Amino acid sequence: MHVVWLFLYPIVALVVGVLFLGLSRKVMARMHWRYGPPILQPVIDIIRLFSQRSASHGRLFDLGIVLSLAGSLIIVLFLPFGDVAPLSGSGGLLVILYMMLLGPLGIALSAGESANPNASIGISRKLMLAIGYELPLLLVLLAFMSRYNTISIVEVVRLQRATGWSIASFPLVVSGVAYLLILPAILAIRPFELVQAPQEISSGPMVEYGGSYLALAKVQHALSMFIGISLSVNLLFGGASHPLIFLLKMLVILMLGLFVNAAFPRLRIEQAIRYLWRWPSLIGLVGLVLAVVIGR
Amino acid sequence: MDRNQLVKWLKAPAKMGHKYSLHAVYFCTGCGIIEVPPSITARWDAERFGVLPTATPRQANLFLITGYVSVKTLRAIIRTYEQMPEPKYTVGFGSCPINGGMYWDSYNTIKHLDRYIPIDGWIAGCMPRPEAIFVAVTHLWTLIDKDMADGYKRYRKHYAAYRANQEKVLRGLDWPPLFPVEEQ
Amino acid sequence: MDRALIDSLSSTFDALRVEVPREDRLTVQAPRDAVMSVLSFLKGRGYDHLHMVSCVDWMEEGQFELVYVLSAYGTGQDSASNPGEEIILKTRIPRELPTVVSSISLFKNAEPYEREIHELFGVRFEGHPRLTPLFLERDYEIPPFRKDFDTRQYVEDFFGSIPPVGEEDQDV
Amino acid sequence: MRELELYFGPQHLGMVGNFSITLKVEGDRVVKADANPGYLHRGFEKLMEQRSWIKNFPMVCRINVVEPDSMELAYATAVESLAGIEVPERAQFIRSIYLELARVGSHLFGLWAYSNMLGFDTAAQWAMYHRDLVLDLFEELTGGRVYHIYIWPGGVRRDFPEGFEKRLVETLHSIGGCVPDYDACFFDNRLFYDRAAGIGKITREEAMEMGGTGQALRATGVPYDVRKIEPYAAYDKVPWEVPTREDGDAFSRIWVVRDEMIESVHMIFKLLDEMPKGDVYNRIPNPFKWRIPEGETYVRCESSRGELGLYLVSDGGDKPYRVHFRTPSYPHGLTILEKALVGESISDVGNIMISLYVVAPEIDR
Amino acid sequence: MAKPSLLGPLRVIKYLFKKPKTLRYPFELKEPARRYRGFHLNDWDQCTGCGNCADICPNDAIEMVERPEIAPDPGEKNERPRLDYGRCCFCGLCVDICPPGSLRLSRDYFHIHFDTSTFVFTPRDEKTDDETFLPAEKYSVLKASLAHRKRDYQGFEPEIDYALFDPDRVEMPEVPPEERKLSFVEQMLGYDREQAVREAERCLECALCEDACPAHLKISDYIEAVYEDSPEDSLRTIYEDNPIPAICGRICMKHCEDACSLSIRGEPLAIRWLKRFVSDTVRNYRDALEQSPGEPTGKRIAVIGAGPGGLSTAYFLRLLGHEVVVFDELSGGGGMLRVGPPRYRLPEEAIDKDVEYIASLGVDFRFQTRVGRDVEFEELRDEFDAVFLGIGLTVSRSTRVENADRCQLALPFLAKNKTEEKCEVPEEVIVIGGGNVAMDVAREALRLQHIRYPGKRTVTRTVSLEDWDEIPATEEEIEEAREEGVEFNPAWGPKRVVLDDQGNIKGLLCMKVNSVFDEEGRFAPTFHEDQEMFLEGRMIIEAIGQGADFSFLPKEVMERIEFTEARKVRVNENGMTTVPGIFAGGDIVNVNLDAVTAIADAKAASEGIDQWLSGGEG
Repeated sequence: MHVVWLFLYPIVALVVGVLFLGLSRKVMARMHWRYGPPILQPVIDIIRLFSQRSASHGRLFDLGIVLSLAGSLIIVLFLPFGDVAPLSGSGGLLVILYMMLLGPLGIALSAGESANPNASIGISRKLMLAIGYELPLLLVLLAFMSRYNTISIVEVVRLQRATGWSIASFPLVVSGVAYLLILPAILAIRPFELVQAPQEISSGPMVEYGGSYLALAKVQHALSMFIGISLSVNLLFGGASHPLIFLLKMLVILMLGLFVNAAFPRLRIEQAIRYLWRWPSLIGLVGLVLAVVIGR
Repeated sequence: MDRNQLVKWLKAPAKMGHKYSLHAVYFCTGCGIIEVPPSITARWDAERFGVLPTATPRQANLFLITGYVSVKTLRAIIRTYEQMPEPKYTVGFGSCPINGGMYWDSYNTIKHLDRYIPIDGWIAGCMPRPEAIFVAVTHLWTLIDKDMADGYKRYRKHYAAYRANQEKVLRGLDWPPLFPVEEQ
Repeated sequence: MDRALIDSLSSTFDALRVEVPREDRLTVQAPRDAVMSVLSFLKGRGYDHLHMVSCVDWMEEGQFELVYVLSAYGTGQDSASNPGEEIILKTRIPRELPTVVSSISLFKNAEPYEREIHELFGVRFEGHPRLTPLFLERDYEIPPFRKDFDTRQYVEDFFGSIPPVGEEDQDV
Repeated sequence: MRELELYFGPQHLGMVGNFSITLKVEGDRVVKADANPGYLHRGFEKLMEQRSWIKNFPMVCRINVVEPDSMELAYATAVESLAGIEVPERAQFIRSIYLELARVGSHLFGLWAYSNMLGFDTAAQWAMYHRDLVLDLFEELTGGRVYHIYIWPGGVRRDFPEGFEKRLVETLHSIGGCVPDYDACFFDNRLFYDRAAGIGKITREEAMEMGGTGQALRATGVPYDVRKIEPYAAYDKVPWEVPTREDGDAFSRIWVVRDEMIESVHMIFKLLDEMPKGDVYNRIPNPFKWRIPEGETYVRCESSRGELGLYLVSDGGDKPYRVHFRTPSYPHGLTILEKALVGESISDVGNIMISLYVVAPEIDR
Repeated sequence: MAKPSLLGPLRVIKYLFKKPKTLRYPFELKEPARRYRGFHLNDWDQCTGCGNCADICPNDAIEMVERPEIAPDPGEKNERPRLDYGRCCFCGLCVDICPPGSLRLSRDYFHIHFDTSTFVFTPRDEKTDDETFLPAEKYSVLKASLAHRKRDYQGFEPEIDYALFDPDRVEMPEVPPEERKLSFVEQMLGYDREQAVREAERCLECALCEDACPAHLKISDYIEAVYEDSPEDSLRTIYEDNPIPAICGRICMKHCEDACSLSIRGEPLAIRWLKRFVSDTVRNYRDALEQSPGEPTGKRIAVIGAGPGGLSTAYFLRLLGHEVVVFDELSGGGGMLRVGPPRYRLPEEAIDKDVEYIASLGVDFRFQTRVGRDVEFEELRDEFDAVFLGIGLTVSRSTRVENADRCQLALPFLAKNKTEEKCEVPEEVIVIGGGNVAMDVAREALRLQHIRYPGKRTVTRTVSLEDWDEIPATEEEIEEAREEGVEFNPAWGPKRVVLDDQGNIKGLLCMKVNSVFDEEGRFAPTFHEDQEMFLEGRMIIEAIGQGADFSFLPKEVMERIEFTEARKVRVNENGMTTVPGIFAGGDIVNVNLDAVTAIADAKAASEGIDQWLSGGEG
């Protein structure tokens, strides 16, 4: 059973991620006063991209994207979906923290190979942004770890079932707010959609991606969306015992994210970093201190 | 089982993908671009047809050549076209690429675009309305269904001739041939 | 139009032909050498807005005519100039040896205009920092805006010589 | 730091129009910007020398696709002044209404371009939707969505169709009803302020030195507007204000655009109230035999992007001898843009360009 | 502006729950505006093939192509505009210039195709998709994308108030009816220079008139010359085809103006008046024309009749160097034009001006010389190398109703009025006939009455078989006659001339006409015998047509000359009759019975004579 889940789970994550992509396009369209594409449009896009010929720019170019995708897939395995978490025992939050860097790094590796100035600008933005949100994320995760006294995310979820959602419990609410503040950056939505920034740097790292590379990048994007939302549900909103309830919670988070996405333009990278290192980090630090002081 | 039937079935999803996911290069080649923003935004909403503008040619499979093409733009167009991954479709938008249009006697615009890159469909009008873009999209769907949208194949087949014409207009192309050009 | 301006123009410079075709319009015909000094004189009088630099090819007379259109922004304190008035300054230069001093030092926005005239008419502007091509990709034997460049003929000869591709399998 | 050469355009999602800027960047900063126009050069002025006076009317509007109408007006006025044709009073009012409508449409397009550039799709989509409503009005009035060919020497080409005034007012009210939404979501958006304030700053002196007009100049506090200083059509028949701002940055320019749009709508209402009855067209001479007496003229008008000038020479023949358009984007896109980009971040290249409202086809012509 | 805010923008959320504003093509279709400028429509029945659209097109997108399946009406061409949508910019200039208003723009705008050749086609109202765009089987998959050319889907249409051409002609100054009916003063005063230039400017140069003109004058050229303000050039152009401009400029039947494309929705260009303007303005033809007779050839030609045909033949032959002698029984040139048209339409000075110029080229005029009386026809045949018969129709016909012998005939009446002693007229006059001659007679009679009985009530009535819709006189003649006070009684046929006891004419008894022509269009009037009407009148003039007088011809010649079914002299394309050496032209040959057709005949005949004399086939 366990082994089956190991293979099934990433697929579920992928499906959910892609559906979320479709849904987000639909919801955005509504706020734009239009109908938007069919919900399955991203699936069609990905199929189309896989069937197109694509030019490679070298081995690292191929490898990087796979690496990034692998990173995301591994994270997925650590995240409980409802009650199920294929790799629940080991690592947990720390693994996630590390693996979350793998995505940007892989893309950076790959895109760096394409020698397109837009791509290199995009990479630098991506890495800076990753560094930008890693710091508050670390603070948040540390607060959770010290509060719940565990590094396993499954444990966190289990404990919340006893104590209520951590977002509703003091002092974790502070860290929770900090997490929500960096969530747009993790999801790479506006105002932090500055890695792709099609109007500025022609979709940045992806500028040379075509065909199956782009398809993989899209898949990776869908997965990272899943990861970001799933992590917040697990950490802040108590996870769920039933996958459907879990999905519902994810949906709510997604909607909140989309509202923000629809309401703001994108920031410049230095403004983004300044923001991330100021308010979320500050709040995260306060949250950590409170968690350490008030906690056991 | 019939072998052809099998091939057809296997190809069906890809074909479906090509049809319903036409991502257009966003390239304002001429004045026709003025009708593209309305058609991709709230009033007409081309995304319902799966048509989206993309930032780079690598991600696109549809090239809307919007309006007249000056010599300088032709270079960029060929560049862009060659960067697009196959299969790719081109649609000439407005009168000017068909036969010169308004600028039939201008020294600096291309008269027949299909002599430089292959075109799968033309939209008449000056300007064509957004609805015409949608009809062009459905037209392209039909062509893809019937395997008639074969511009990229023609480009391969006649690459030498295309390249010769391109070189004639743009003295010296500063990039190597996309496909090997055999001596004829 | 300010009478005093007209008087001081003609008293300061010789060989100027000043006309007032309309109430709010002044046409000044100056010799080539005087253009810069007239321009700077006018700028000093508050005409600080250079609308455009244009060029007319009077082929039959063998001359190019450079046209500077000036008016005032009307923000200067001391200037009595009215922003609704325009001064058209014209000068004729021979068609064979078309050179003239660049007016960039007085008006920064003259730069692209002069570049354009250089490209499309072949007039040289002395002291212009970059007379590189602005619009055109191809070289033309005659600068295309000259009257002796026949664009219809050119189109027929040049674009007409490009063959269609793949005629034989048009019947897809 | 390493200097990098970066091509912004012509194929670029942030580029409106076929235009390109060659940037020298150090890290994120632009060290030098070279505007590279010519992708849309058709040799308009040469082509116009080959066509008779009337045949140039379908031609002139195509110089600028975003707002073709001011081009029509400039050419029609120049032809009228050379040929001595009178324009009926009602036609003058219709021209003003039409031009203001075009200004609203053009500014909405600019708003689309600008907010799209900032990645702010929502306002962009709304603006484009509203522009389409304006285009519907144009379609009803002139028969074309984009190229109207409506202003004609001697007046306008057709009178208002039946019930047009009512629909005009209704449409403008429905657009005006969304102004609070635009304000809340875009103009008063904190992040819009963060992105635009202080960006692409040009001082009043710089703007004047480099031939700036329109929003580029008005955003520095100079109330310079051809409609006021040399009124044409019916602009002197109704009261209206020239909106200005002091800072000279992208933020001020976009706000000037917003205020202008609202002012234009108000002006249309006033003009509609004052509009007289009567003819709208004085018949022009037979187009096949129409000669215009020898002479030259320079006319100017206020397009949505700044001052538009036209220098027109006739040698007494049936065609213009020389046509030269002074388009507003020309100094904005070639001189001011190159200056304003230096020292800015690459993220703001498109931002600055669109805030200056550079429209490529009217640079290249 | 309010303070920038972070929460305000979240207002967008409210639109999540509102209905989107998108028009969902193809489910929600938006009708294009009423004036939409889409693809072209062309009503082939109205289109005259004038080609103005092709001329005004700024993009060379319109080409006139010949459509052999069309049988053009007179004054039209069988060419129709063909559009190239690879060029067209949908500006609608072609619509605004189209004189018949047949070319319109529809509200259709879809044409999407992979084959560029489909973008060139000929618009037509009743065209269906199948015949226009789908040339071969293989295209049938694409029918949807060519949804095109719906009928009655008109968009931008021509409006005469905004047309690019001027539908109203420059008013011709004329003597008002109250004044002119009191004397024989010339009615039309003629254009002055400025008016002529303004009128000439209206010409669209489509040259439909040149095809319609029997003599194929280069009308647009001489109009252009008038516009350029050089009447001399214009006169030179006219004289290439027409040597009697002063005459034609007054009384030409102006087939050209009927064909004029401006006439379809407006008033035709005043081609005739402009010709008159040219001939009046140029004082000295010789200096203006700088013509001289060609090298003498030694051949001699006799022209019988100095009417338009005779004058023209003489002129053309003289220019070729032949020696020409013109015989006419009248005292001056002009032939029937000297007799027929009243002075207020064609003063003799105008005729003499043209005749004198031709005489000055060396043509020998022998007036008051009637062939058959003063000189024998056989003598002419011996003395001259060729003979041209331009004798015209000189004998008035009679109705031959009871007591018709008491009536006067039109031609003698008119002829006498040309002399100093005018005809005596009573206070009530009846004119039988509905043609132009009848109008002339009636209007002359009316003038004579006014001169003779000043201040008294006088009546002039006309009776014609034809009803208003088929009355043969030109509209303007009728209009002018009515202005002057002539009464009309159309669709009444004369039955009997009623005499009083003294044997003087008392009036005319008429009967109602049922129909004038039979089914085959032949003249065969039928009457309602029971409906009668009595018109009072002391004098009745019959003006119902004329016949030719061939009595001067010797019998053997007369026998050899063949006639057509319409009782006209049969000539070949060179104007030669069935007797070698005898040529003919004018009213005895053609059915138009007007001056310009006579000129056309004369031109053909003079070329034929020249060819025949130089040994070619006649």
